[in-house]
Amino acid sequence: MVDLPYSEIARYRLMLLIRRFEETVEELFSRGQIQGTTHPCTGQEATAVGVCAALGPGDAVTSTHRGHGHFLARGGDPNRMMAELYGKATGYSGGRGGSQLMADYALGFLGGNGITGGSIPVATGVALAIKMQGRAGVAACFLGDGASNQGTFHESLNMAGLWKLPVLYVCENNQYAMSMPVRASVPIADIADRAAGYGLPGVVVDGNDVEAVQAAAAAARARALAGEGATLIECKTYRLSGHSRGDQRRYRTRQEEAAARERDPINRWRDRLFERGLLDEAADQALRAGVEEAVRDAVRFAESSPYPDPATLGEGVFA
Amino acid sequence: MVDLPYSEIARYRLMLLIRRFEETVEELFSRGQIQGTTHPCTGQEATAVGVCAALGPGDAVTSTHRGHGHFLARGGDPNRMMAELYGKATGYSGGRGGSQLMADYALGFLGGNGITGGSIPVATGVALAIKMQGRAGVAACFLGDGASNQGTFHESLNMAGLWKLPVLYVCENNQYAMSMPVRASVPIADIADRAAGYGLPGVVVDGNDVEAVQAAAAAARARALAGEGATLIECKTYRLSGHSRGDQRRYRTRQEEAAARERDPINRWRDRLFERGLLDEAADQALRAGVEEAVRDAVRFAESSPYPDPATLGEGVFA
Amino acid sequence: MREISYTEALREALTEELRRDAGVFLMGEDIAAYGGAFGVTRGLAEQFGPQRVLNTPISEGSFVGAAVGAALSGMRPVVEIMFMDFIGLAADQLLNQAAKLRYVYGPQARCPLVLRTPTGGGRCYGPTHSQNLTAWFLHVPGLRIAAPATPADAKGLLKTAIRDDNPVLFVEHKMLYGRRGDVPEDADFTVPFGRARVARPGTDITIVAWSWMAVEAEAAAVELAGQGIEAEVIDLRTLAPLDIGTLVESARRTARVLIVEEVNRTGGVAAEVSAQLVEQVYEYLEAPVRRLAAPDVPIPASPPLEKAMLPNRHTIARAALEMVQGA
Amino acid sequence: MREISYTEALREALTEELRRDAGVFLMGEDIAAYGGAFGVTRGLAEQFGPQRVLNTPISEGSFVGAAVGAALSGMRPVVEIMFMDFIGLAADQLLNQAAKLRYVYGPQARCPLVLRTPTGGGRCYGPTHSQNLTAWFLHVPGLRIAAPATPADAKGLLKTAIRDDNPVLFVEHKMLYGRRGDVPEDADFTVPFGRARVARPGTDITIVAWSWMAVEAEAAAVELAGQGIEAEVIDLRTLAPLDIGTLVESARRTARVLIVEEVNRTGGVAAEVSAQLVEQVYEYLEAPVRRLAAPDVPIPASPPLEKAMLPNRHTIARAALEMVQGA
Ligand SMILES: Cc1ncc(C[n+]2csc(CCOP(=O)(O)OP(=O)(O)O)c2C)c(N)n1
Ligand SMILES: Cc1ncc(C[n+]2csc(CCOP(=O)(O)OP(=O)(O)O)c2C)c(N)n1
Ligand SMILES: [Mg+2]
Ligand SMILES: [Mg+2]
Repeated sequence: MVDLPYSEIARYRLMLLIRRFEETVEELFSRGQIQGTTHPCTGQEATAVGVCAALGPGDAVTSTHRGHGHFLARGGDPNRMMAELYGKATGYSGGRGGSQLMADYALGFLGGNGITGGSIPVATGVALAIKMQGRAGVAACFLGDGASNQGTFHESLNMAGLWKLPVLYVCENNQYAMSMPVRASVPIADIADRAAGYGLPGVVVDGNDVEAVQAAAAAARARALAGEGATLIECKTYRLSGHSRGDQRRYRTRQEEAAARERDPINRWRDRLFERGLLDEAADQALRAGVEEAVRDAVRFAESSPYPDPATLGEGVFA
Repeated sequence: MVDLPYSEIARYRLMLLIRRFEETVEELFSRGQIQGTTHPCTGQEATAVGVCAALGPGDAVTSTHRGHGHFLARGGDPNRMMAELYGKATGYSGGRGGSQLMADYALGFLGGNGITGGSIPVATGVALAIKMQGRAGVAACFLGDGASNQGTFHESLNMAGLWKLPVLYVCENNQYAMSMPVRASVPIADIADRAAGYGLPGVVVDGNDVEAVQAAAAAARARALAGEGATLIECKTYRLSGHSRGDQRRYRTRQEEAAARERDPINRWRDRLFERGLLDEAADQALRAGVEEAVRDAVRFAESSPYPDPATLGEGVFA
Repeated sequence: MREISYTEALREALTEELRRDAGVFLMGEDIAAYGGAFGVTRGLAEQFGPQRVLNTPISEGSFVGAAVGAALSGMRPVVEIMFMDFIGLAADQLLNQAAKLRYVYGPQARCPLVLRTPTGGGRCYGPTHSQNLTAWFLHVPGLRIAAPATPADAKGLLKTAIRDDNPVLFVEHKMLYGRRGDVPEDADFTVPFGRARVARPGTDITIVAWSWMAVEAEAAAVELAGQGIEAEVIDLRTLAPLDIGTLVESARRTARVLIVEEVNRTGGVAAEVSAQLVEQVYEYLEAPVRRLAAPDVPIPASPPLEKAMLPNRHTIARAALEMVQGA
Repeated sequence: MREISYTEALREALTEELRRDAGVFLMGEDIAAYGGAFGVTRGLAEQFGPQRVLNTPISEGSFVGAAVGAALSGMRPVVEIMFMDFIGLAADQLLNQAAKLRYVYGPQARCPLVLRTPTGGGRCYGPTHSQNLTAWFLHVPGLRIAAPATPADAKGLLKTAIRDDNPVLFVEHKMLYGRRGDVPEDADFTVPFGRARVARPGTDITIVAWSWMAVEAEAAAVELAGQGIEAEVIDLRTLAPLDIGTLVESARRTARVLIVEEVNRTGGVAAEVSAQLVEQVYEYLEAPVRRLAAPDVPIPASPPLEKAMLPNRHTIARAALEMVQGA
């Protein structure tokens, strides 16, 4: 799916795709087309795309409960993703996983996670394997500001620090963990500063600037490939949507949200592309139409796909 | 038991008592008088005594698997401690807990812990209660260098940082977690530096200097009582004994141990007391004899105590 | 009495106990402004302040441990774990601290801690947001376990749990939150631990269930009555202590027992109930004790798969019918 | 064949598999120079280097999680948790990661992870160093569980576990480490999962046991033989999969079943075995299936209390005798 090697326009298109995908999913949920729950990453497109743009095909990515953007940025097929949300047999997990649990190992995308902080040790172990196998590669581990308070964060970064593992810990600080503002859950200004406790470099980056994210990730990746170990990259961003569907957002003001919308990462990238002469209105419209069409296709694909046969329920628990 | 308010001589006597208690316990184990296992704190007497000397009667102490010194320093009765090691009905836990699980809530000593890092959140919750109840008090939480790698360390210090809880996290860095040298389990020079990740002050202190430990603990306590929150105090010390009985100490050299013995905290304190004219040979001998006698008494008490009646096995699971 | 929902009943219990005892406080993720993922604590932070309705960071292992420490220090924490699926993170603190302290340290150690947690499927939340791991804690001496199925029991058992001096695991269910029922208004209304609820009396078969499955079993009994079969439905209400006496008495009368639960079949609560019943009423039984439970697979998100996985009134009625007719 | 100890048998299995497959590596606390708390991995770091016998920090939750990540990436980690008492710290990673990945993600996800752990009482290690929590994991679909009782099974099952593409919980026992027995030298000797071991054939009663209790049950059978009772002793060997077929066949012949385990009675493995047996052989039984287990208390350190807590050959023989005579 991805127009490798993530040209400026490709990154723009991916960000649009993620945005449109998430908006559509929210609509479908509120129309009752999709069951369960979902965590939209609206507003955080630049972190997903910036990091994935810095990765190579042999790298691995672990994601979170808010993982659609990570997956799309890594090349996930919107059709199979949407089908998974619908609980259809054609979904990435045949409908078993839903929003939080889809993966494509061929793409090096090892899946989201229903457990906040649950993927941090897993990514660390992936990096351990990469190192043991002598492969050139890194593990990119997305995690939230809230997840940085889990014990697994500490334990994993410690192991990465000890063993100089090739990991990029990408903390998407979107200012909230569900309803908890980061200032109420992390008593320091920058989560990146926690890296020092593990002998790792910690970097703060504007998470709404796709180029800045990409540059930080590329530098961290180069460092990891050179055998110098892991980096913690804190991407300051904002979750424009609610935590999950049904969130009344009583814990923050609409003004705050409006101010955050001014810093929308997609608009910022668009403006820069315009400035650089890489994009004009017509091209922008065409890209948007294309993305719109891709997401519509995904919905059509999902809706026309069959549900899994209940008779298969018991299959595949064991290898 | 404690000759409050921990005069210089009282501290010296306590350190001697701890040393003699631990040596005796090791002997008793090797003679098969005691079953189970034990973790001697030989060489770490100054941290236990220094911290407890800085505490007040309304404070609470949580300990570790290596907790005899903490308990004695807090005023624990050697008789009931020894009886507990023997598994006798007169022991602090009626024989149920053994070496790692004895407590005296009246003394504010909430017990050791069989789970490395297990008491860190408990102490944090004690401090939360103290704060909620508006009491003047602190929780002193002993933990090892190895325990500083547990997730509970991170999670607990984070809560303490957020809520400005009155806790003294006392990390006894005795250079080893069982066989793991601290440099192989912590990738930074000073564990105290981890405090910064939680907005807490981190202090390094010579853990073999009872006055230095006491001063650091007193300062941290004053800070906590003033509502300014927790402190992480790293006491650099050395575990002179093996990790537990049966430890061959294959992971370190005898030279290293000999060098460490040069820095024995008891000798250092003794020399200082001599310098200050607070102690002379005769007084020292008398103190040693007294301690010797106290430990012999404890053994006699334990040996002459009855075992718990097996018929009581099922009692007291619930309040 | 008036009809309120299970959620309102829980909130009422919390409100009354917060009011009654200054030692009671709530802690958990997003329980203040957000009111918890299922709204149980909505409005309580406004009413009692952020100290007594304390939002925690995402640190299940340690905020449960902190609750232990607070409980030991004279407080009565009521902790929420947002989904029981996450309880593995706090399992050590429950197992090795909360549950053991009293036994080891004696009366000096009092650990009045309640851990409330939503459980169960039926909402297509998928493999890590639908589990009910209560069976693990049945195997931990020193913990009490309540799992109310009605609004009245939700209120009465939660109040008992908060007043109890032991650690209590309090198991809620997502499908129950919205259900309404009569609940006493009396602030001293409590429901004792260790007494099962006979949800419906009957003579032909005993159906034992707990949590949401008690509701489904009652509905199954209605279906069965249409076919002339009178099923006695017993809702366990508390699993520790387990009211084996009521089950034994019923089993002796009906001579047939079907145990229903929503969780994975192997190693579930039903296994224990089955084993105890066989030990005690073997000679009275006309058929082997049967278990109806979920198959041994993670619970899938897809609606038809989730539906196929979980027992419901129809599969319960069918299983009961087979047992009665098979005799 | 030659006699070696259970510990040596485990070490031999590890050595052979480390040699056979470059993907195999060991991780855990103090497994290198120290050789693990019970010496199982002694000498392996010297032989295979510190990369393949990897000492970890004290971080059970995350080194088990790291093993999951390594397993997904083509390695075959064999992780040691020093005492099973600590497994609560890693419970979430086993439950929500290791056990579920295959079911959710399909064949692309392979998680060949072995988690070895010493269990059990008998050494006066007290409440937090003597537990066996295997029953929890019986309730987790997607995990295999082995619990060998003999040196030969220790070797053969560990090799099978390492070669298996699923996460395997491998339950050892402190009282077994020093026991000696014949163990095949053949590097391709393995013992399959899902087949119970008939430790001693008999006709009057079936005694089902696992881990250390299988040894005690065998000794009980010798005692019983002295009194003219021929007990069949079945060692489960693997709990998941559980070889119910062998149990059913035996129960049909003997008509009496006693299940023995060392763990707390309520919610143990025996409850599940009892429930399954009742479901399958009810009509053949002449007495209710009985369980002999530890009472529901934390395991105390004091020698006489610990002794009173744990079943042993004499209490097993007595329970079996009662069942046979009570008929
Ligand atoms: C162990 C665990 N605890 C709690 C939750 C519920 N939960 C899901 S997402 C979330 C907030 C996570 O915050 P953060 O890490 O900042 O990620 P974000 O949602 O902002 O992307 C919470 C509390 C969970 N899924 N797992
Ligand atoms: C959760 C847990 N993991 C492992 C152990 C085994 N263990 C007991 S003490 C110890 C070393 C602890 O090291 P440290 O924290 O430095 O304390 P020290 O022994 O040096 O006093 C280990 C690994 C345990 N008791 N609990
Ligand atoms: Mg966030
Ligand atoms: Mg240490």
